[in-house]
Amino acid sequence: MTTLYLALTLFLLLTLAAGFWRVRHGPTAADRMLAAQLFGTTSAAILLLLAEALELPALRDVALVLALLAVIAVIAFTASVKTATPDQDSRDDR
Amino acid sequence: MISQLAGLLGRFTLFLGIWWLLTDGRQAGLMFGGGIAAAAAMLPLAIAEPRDAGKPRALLPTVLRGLVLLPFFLWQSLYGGIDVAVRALKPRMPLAPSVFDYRLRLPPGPAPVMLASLVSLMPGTLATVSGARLRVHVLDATRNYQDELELLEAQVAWIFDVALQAPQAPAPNVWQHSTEQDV
Amino acid sequence: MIVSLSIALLLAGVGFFFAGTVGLLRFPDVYTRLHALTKADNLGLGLIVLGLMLRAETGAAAGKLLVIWLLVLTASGAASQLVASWARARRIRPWQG
Amino acid sequence: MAGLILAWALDGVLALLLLWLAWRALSTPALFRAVVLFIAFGLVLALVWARLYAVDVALAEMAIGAGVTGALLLAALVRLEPPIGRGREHRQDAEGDEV
Repeated sequence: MTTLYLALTLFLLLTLAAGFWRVRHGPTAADRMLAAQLFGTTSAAILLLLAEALELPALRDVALVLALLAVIAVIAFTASVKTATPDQDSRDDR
Repeated sequence: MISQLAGLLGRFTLFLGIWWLLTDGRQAGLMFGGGIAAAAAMLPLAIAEPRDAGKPRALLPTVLRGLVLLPFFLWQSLYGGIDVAVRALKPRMPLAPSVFDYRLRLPPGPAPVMLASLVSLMPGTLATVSGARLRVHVLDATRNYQDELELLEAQVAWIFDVALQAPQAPAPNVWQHSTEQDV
Repeated sequence: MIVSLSIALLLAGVGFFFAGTVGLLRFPDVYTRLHALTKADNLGLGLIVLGLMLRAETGAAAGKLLVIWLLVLTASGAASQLVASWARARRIRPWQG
Repeated sequence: MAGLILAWALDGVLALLLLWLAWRALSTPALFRAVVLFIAFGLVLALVWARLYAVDVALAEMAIGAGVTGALLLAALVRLEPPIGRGREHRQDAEGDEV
């Protein structure tokens, strides 16, 4: 069973790494932020699987904190709408 | 007075339940948690504005009604996930996105935001609140989404215990395609 | 029986994570990518949570797993609305065929 | 045996990912990308702590590194002239094709 958990963790880690392609290629800042959101959800799943694989139930609390805090970065990011002027040509933001 | 007491008890139960979950059901800290939960339950009494006193916001009934409908939402989100996963994995990637406005019958407040979150879990739709409307981005423009949206809206109204109003302005046509103007 | 059901749920969950990442990489614009993230990834996490809940030691542990999932659902529902509004405020037009 | 190989593979991927992210976050000229990479770095570092059985450190790293510091850096970036998506980030993004 532990082997299965480790294998699934490894696979999730690889899909997380693949998400960096989106951080690199954008094209808009929102796309890069989306990739960060993907990392948050995937990390939560990885932590839950690690909690079983390593028999460390306390890792679930880490996942809980992650679930609470991962969204804060997105909120801070979108708060830029109010301070920055609306950008007509945001497509060039690459 | 009675409703205030009921609200107090409801919040206390809710917070104690959260404490129980967070401490993995251990008995040791339960006294401490009980005190914290009681203090947190009384907090709204201390900071509530006077005009709210007439109709206290019933938190627990809303949460319970939400839990009643939770299985349905989760079941629908299963379809949503399968739908988008199939679209992503098919080599041809069948996408025909479109944007339209849905006139809300819900009063402003938390309910429309909840509706938009739920709509985003349903198959093929993604919503944001913009004033008295919901701006809905769909993956498959050939499908009609109106019935699903109306059903969801009625369910959210039930969860929040609010009445649905008639949609505002020239309303027989609930649909208005707006892909050209500002999206 | 419970074990194989749990394994099936875990595998399905990881599969949806894979599909979500594929969607994030392949879909043509920010709105369609949001579709992929909010639906596929949350479902993937949900299935993993269900699979682990079947093997949880206590009821409270299972409840905590469920709470984690509901929190992630709520958070990503809010985040997807925020990102979509941000993109709209920046006049990013949706991709159309 | 298979479990051992898997554990090694997992540790290897984690370590490589962490180093690569640290390098990218430091060397990326576009500030917004650097911040996103830093948030991702915090997440992966928290996973590394978790893998090392250091649950408390993982908890702190998750909360402070990935959550709060990322948000603070984004807020600081917004306050810098010019705002995200224009001028500096914009130009550098267009010029330097590297991440």
